[in-house]
Amino acid sequence: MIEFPQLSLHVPEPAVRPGGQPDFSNVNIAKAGSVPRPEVDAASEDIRDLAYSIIRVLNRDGEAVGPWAGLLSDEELLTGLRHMMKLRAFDARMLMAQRQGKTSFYMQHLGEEAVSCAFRKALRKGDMNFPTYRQAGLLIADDYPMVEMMNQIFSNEKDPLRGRQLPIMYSSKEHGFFTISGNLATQYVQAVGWAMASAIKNDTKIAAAWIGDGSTAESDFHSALVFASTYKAPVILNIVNNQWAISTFQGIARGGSGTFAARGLGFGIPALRVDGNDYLAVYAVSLWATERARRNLGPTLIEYVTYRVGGHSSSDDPSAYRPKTESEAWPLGDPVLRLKKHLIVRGVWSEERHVQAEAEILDEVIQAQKEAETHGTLHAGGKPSVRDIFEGVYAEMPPHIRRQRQKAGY
Amino acid sequence: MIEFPQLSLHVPEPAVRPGGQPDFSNVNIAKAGSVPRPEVDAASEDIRDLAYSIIRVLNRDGEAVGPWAGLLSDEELLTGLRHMMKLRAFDARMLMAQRQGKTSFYMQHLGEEAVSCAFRKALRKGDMNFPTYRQAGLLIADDYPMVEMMNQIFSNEKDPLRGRQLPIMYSSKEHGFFTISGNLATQYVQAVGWAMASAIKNDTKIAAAWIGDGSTAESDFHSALVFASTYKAPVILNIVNNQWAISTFQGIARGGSGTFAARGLGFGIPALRVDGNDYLAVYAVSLWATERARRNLGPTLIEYVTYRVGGHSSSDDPSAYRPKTESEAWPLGDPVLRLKKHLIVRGVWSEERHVQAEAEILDEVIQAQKEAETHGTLHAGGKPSVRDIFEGVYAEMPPHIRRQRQKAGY
Amino acid sequence: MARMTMIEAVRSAMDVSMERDDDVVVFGEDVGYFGGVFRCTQGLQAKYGKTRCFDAPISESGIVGTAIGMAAYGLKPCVEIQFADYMYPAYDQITQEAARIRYRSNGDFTCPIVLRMPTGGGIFGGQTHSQSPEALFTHVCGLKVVVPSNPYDAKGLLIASIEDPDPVMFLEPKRLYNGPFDGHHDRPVTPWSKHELGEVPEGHYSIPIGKAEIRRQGSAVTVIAYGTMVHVALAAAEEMGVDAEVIDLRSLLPLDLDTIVQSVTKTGRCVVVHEATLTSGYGAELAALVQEHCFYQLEAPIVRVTGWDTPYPHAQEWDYFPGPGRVGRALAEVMEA
Amino acid sequence: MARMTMIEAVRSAMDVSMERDDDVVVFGEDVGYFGGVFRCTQGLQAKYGKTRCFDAPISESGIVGTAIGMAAYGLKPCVEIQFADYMYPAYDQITQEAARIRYRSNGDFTCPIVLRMPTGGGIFGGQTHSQSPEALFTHVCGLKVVVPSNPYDAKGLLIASIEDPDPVMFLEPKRLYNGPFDGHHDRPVTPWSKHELGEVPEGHYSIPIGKAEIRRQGSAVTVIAYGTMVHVALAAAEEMGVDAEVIDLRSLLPLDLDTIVQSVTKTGRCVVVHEATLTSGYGAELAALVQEHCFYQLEAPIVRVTGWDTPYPHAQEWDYFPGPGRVGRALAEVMEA
Ligand SMILES: Cc1ncc(C[n+]2csc(CCOP(=O)(O)OP(=O)(O)O)c2C)c(N)n1
Ligand SMILES: Cc1ncc(C[n+]2csc(CCOP(=O)(O)OP(=O)(O)O)c2C)c(N)n1
Ligand SMILES: [Mg+2]
Ligand SMILES: [Mg+2]
Repeated sequence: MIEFPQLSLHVPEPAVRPGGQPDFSNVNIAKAGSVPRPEVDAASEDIRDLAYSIIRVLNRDGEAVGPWAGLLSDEELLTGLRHMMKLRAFDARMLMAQRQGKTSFYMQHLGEEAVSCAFRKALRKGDMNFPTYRQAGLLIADDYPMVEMMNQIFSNEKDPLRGRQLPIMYSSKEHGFFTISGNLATQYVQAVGWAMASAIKNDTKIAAAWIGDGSTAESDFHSALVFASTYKAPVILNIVNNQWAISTFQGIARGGSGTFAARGLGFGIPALRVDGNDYLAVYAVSLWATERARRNLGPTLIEYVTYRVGGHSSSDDPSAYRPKTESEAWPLGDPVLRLKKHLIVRGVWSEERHVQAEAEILDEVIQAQKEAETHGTLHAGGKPSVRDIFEGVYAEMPPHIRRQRQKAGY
Repeated sequence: MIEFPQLSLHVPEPAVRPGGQPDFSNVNIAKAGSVPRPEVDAASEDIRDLAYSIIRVLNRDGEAVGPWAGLLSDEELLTGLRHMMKLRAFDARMLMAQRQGKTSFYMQHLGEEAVSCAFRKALRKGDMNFPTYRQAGLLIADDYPMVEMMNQIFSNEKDPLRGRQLPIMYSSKEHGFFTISGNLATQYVQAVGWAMASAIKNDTKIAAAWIGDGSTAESDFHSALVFASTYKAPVILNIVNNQWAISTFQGIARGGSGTFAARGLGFGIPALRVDGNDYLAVYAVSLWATERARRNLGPTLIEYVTYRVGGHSSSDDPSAYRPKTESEAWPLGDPVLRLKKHLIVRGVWSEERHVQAEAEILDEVIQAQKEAETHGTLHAGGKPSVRDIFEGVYAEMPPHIRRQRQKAGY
Repeated sequence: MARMTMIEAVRSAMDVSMERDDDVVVFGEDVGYFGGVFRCTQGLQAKYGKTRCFDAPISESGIVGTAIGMAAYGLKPCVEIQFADYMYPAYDQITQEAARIRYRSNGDFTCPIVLRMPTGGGIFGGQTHSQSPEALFTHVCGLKVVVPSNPYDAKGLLIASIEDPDPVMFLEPKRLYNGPFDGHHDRPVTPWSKHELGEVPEGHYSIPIGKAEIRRQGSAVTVIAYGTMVHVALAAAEEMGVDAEVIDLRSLLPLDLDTIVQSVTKTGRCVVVHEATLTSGYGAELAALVQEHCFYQLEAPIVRVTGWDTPYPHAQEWDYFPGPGRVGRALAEVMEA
Repeated sequence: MARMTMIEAVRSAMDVSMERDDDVVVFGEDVGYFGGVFRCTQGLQAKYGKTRCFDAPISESGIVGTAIGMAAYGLKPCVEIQFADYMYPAYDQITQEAARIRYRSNGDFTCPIVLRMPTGGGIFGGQTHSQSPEALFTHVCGLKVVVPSNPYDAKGLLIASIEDPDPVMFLEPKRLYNGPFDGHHDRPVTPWSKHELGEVPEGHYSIPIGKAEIRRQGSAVTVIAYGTMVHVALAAAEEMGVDAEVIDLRSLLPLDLDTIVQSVTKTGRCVVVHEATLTSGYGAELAALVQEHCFYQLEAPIVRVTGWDTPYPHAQEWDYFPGPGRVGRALAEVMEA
């Protein structure tokens, strides 16, 4: 009988830790324009390669190239840039507000703005997102009022969620934005159910599920893929791979699979990887996937390759687990700067107009904040009522909760 | 804006229902001997095809052919045949005992005997299986005493599990057989943990996880693949695809993926499909996978393509949901008959010896049953004690359980 | 009026609901073509088509997760969990999602789903086909928890549950499916056709969630029970000749506290019965409430008769099951105290 | 003796255990290189290597499932669930597997695992960083449930839990990590270094699971509490000038019923305090037991002071949290009854 050597446990580790030189040389990046664009009714087994490549439109010179280019007008792109700038400005102000104690908690999108902003453009009124906490671009790009977002963040007297939810856990049915859960991944399979319902009712609306790279390890990710695959649900299964899950690098969740997109292949679900910092590429891929869904061809999985430049949340300091300069070394650049450059190359934008737009947007955000603050912030001014604790647990308040409300003096 | 048509829900259905003509023409079956045998250290991406084919050794004429053949001696094959025959005879008797009211419940292996019997041969002492209820061949082929199995099935005074567990939910650490759970799939990820522990301790033992086709939809299947992939655990991830999960055909769990083996590809886990009714093929593939694990090359996923000939359990009547004659049409034949034929072709077996062996085995099973019945059956004779209800909830009985035991009069 | 078993009553409730409301959909493991392992959904796929009644993959979290999504869309899913013992993979979706969607979105989204699940022992199902997990639901605000004890209630309560705007856990005591089992496992089972509560209207009716029913008037002691234990309690009272008032809760959350308090105020004594394990079972909540609200009327400690704090054993089923003998002894104990 | 925060005490318990026993392994989300979001495992990977302390994928069911497998092999995994609110995906593995492996295999396999999980509110964590799910564990036979209230106990109980042959749910009240929080959120926090129970031996010691501790002697009323509520109860007793006896349970399952019964027999009055929601909370079990065992000694109804039956709200945190005001009023109520 053959003698085998001792086993040992393999524990994946990031290439570099604090103190080391950032190194992304292992990230395999396809040239912009090089990945083909299949028909939307392509069979999943014929496009497996797309799960291992990266679809990109904007090249280093800021030009839009290849088969995925050419879908957006100047106007649309200018609006897209404005959305991303607005989200970034909003984030900066709210993070500051958190530092000032106006709210308890904040989560920003720095570096990932293109993903949710460009995706939103591919949706129609009535479609439904099941987002995580890092897709506020879906609201911004749908012109959901910033003041409402801030009211929620400040848990003030105008908070649409009446102080019940953690800051940034927005909800807006009207804007196709399902109530955010603090529990990871749960919403992924719910999106599939929503899409199944639309199909059951012979409706034309589609759903979009959202998840982070780290959270794909959760069980609900599997349930979602199983149900989406079996019932060919009209849903887009989005994975935002921003390289990190709090302190844990993506290798822990990804294991030996090469890419997160590859997860779809085991289910016969077409899976695409896209440069998540390329507004044009994100839009193009999103449109492809939504068209598939709308034509009843079933689900599509999209992995957005991006980078979380900021901390995980306002409670996190990434310098404890990754080099401080890692984000600068990130090879896919900054989504705002890249689109800005493209628009300049296109001849419809300039450094000056950009600076001016920045100022305008900042002003808009500040105005919104001023208004929101007149309704209170977490520890000052108008607040939701103690009554609000007891309401809405059920459609109708049952006797035991009424007794408790009375005991609380309300 | 393009107008899209109404959506509709896709609900997979089996090709035929009761009253229809069994039809397996959609089952794509590779010729015996046609699938290549890669080195055990092959990279998963280089052997993706194995997830879509079927490895087979025995051809129609009963010959062992191709690169996966030639691993077992006459002696070993004769023993293998005997194991399968024993399992089949055991099942038949116990099903009858259930009909006679000697136990409450039974689950048989009819048609699937090769899977667990041949796999066991690839394991070594100290390795651990995390089985489902349909791998009793692991015990039979390891010469676990049939009387013990029957004592458990009869919940009698010698029941090693003291009447606590449903019939057939065996446990034997000594025989590398983890305590069976009535909850599907839970054990799949535990097997990965066990394998990780072996690697952490620089041991040489490996683990085997077992699951049915239908149960791959459960979340724990995903957890298992995630952890196995990330930590390269020395574990074999077995999927027994017997075409049915109670009344639900495999298409419901499999969705659009083509095969269950394909699930492994999304994790970079080498995935092989094998003719589960071919003792030689099952053994060859199992050996390949165990060698990979022992050489610290990580997990392997194996899909055994087989057919559940009997009812799901003693509570089930399959004629309610599939044609009565479907099992006869199953293109991969019967594992016992196929190995028998091979041994006859090999010149080491004959019809007469087979008939004689059947009689011997039946006698052996009957003797065991007689002995077991002297210790009681579910409603007659010796029983476990009421005390046994209260013991073993914890290593040491806490006061509240002692009080309850006293209240019960024991 | 028709005679129905509890299975037929449950099926009829779904049938009536699907007929009246296109938004009602039914799915779960084996519920489509086959009609469910207990046959509760038999015929529904043939009648309403396979997009309104269909088989699901074996994934309880997926079943509940997709049901929540469907409910958010506007459907009213009524799903089957094959055994209550298998709801645990869905416990996260049930407690962290379904139960809180209305609250956390301030009513922007809601979750009108029903989870039907066969519950309780008495069928030699061992530790994984016998569980009574109701207390794991009653601790979770946002859920409703219903346990019928007969066909008439089962149908009326299930229709009410499907029409309810919030998530309802609908626990079906499987030992009652075919008859009013009173715990005398050695006697022949009376079928529902011989019981007045086996008379079930064929059409639509509903029973409000949150109202208990007194099954037996009495003045000496109050027995609080639900599901199978209602019949056990009735048998025990009869056999002991105790003038017990037997309350069938029907709904555990919300709870009909008024009916309980009225009864115990009258009787001064109380026995609580359930099949689930003792510690932190729903009986604890009932005992806590009764002592709180009837402290000055109580003449004896409240006694709980329940399953033991062990897994449900297979062979020793009848030593585990709180049958009429144990309930009878508890009645005697309380009366003597 | 060293002064430790509760974080340091917990870390020290793991350190001592890993040092003494090679079979102890620690893993969970962010616990490896980074040392955990509350820094409880900081330094352990550097000291014991990455195969004994490592990061896990975000899969609580996978974490617990693999831990069970490791325990079956012979290891003693002590894993971290990042927040108790996130244990639900693992609830199936915890309750249907870990809790029953010894029983169902008749001791052939066992499951010596510890699940550490930060619990409770008071940090503006909203409904998904504030939960107290202890009653969801106490209803499950086969589990042990421990809740320390100070660094000294945290270390001794965690060591005992790691050495225990059965699965232990170890709930760490996160609001106590840095000091003995008494519910006065508007006052500066006293650090543990100023508290005698912040004195923690550096080496090995253990505190038996199942023994309560009386934190304040008294004869007028018994307050039963655990975790953060111990400090709230002590403050309330002081502030109300009530001669309360405050019991710190430390272990909920098994429960030190003797200590409770002795105390209530003496005082004749009882208040139960916890942060979890009221209905079917662990307070229900405590009230049920106290009325059962001390019925004839009780002079007033047992009062429960708990979180409301609603999700834990974000902004109205201090109207939800059962602070010294509410506990004080309950003491007054019980004394007046
Ligand atoms: C069920 C559950 N487990 C753990 C957490 C704690 N947690 C919150 S965010 C996070 C990391 C998620 O990483 P990823 O999915 O990559 O998303 P990202 O934050 O990068 O967008 C963790 C572990 C949680 N919220 N829910
Ligand atoms: C968590 C859970 N859900 C549901 C069941 C009920 N159940 C028992 S076996 C079974 C079918 C399993 O089918 P498969 O995995 O294909 O295994 P097979 O019986 O064919 O070997 C079902 C649904 C269960 N035991 N556990
Ligand atoms: Mg991430
Ligand atoms: Mg099967």
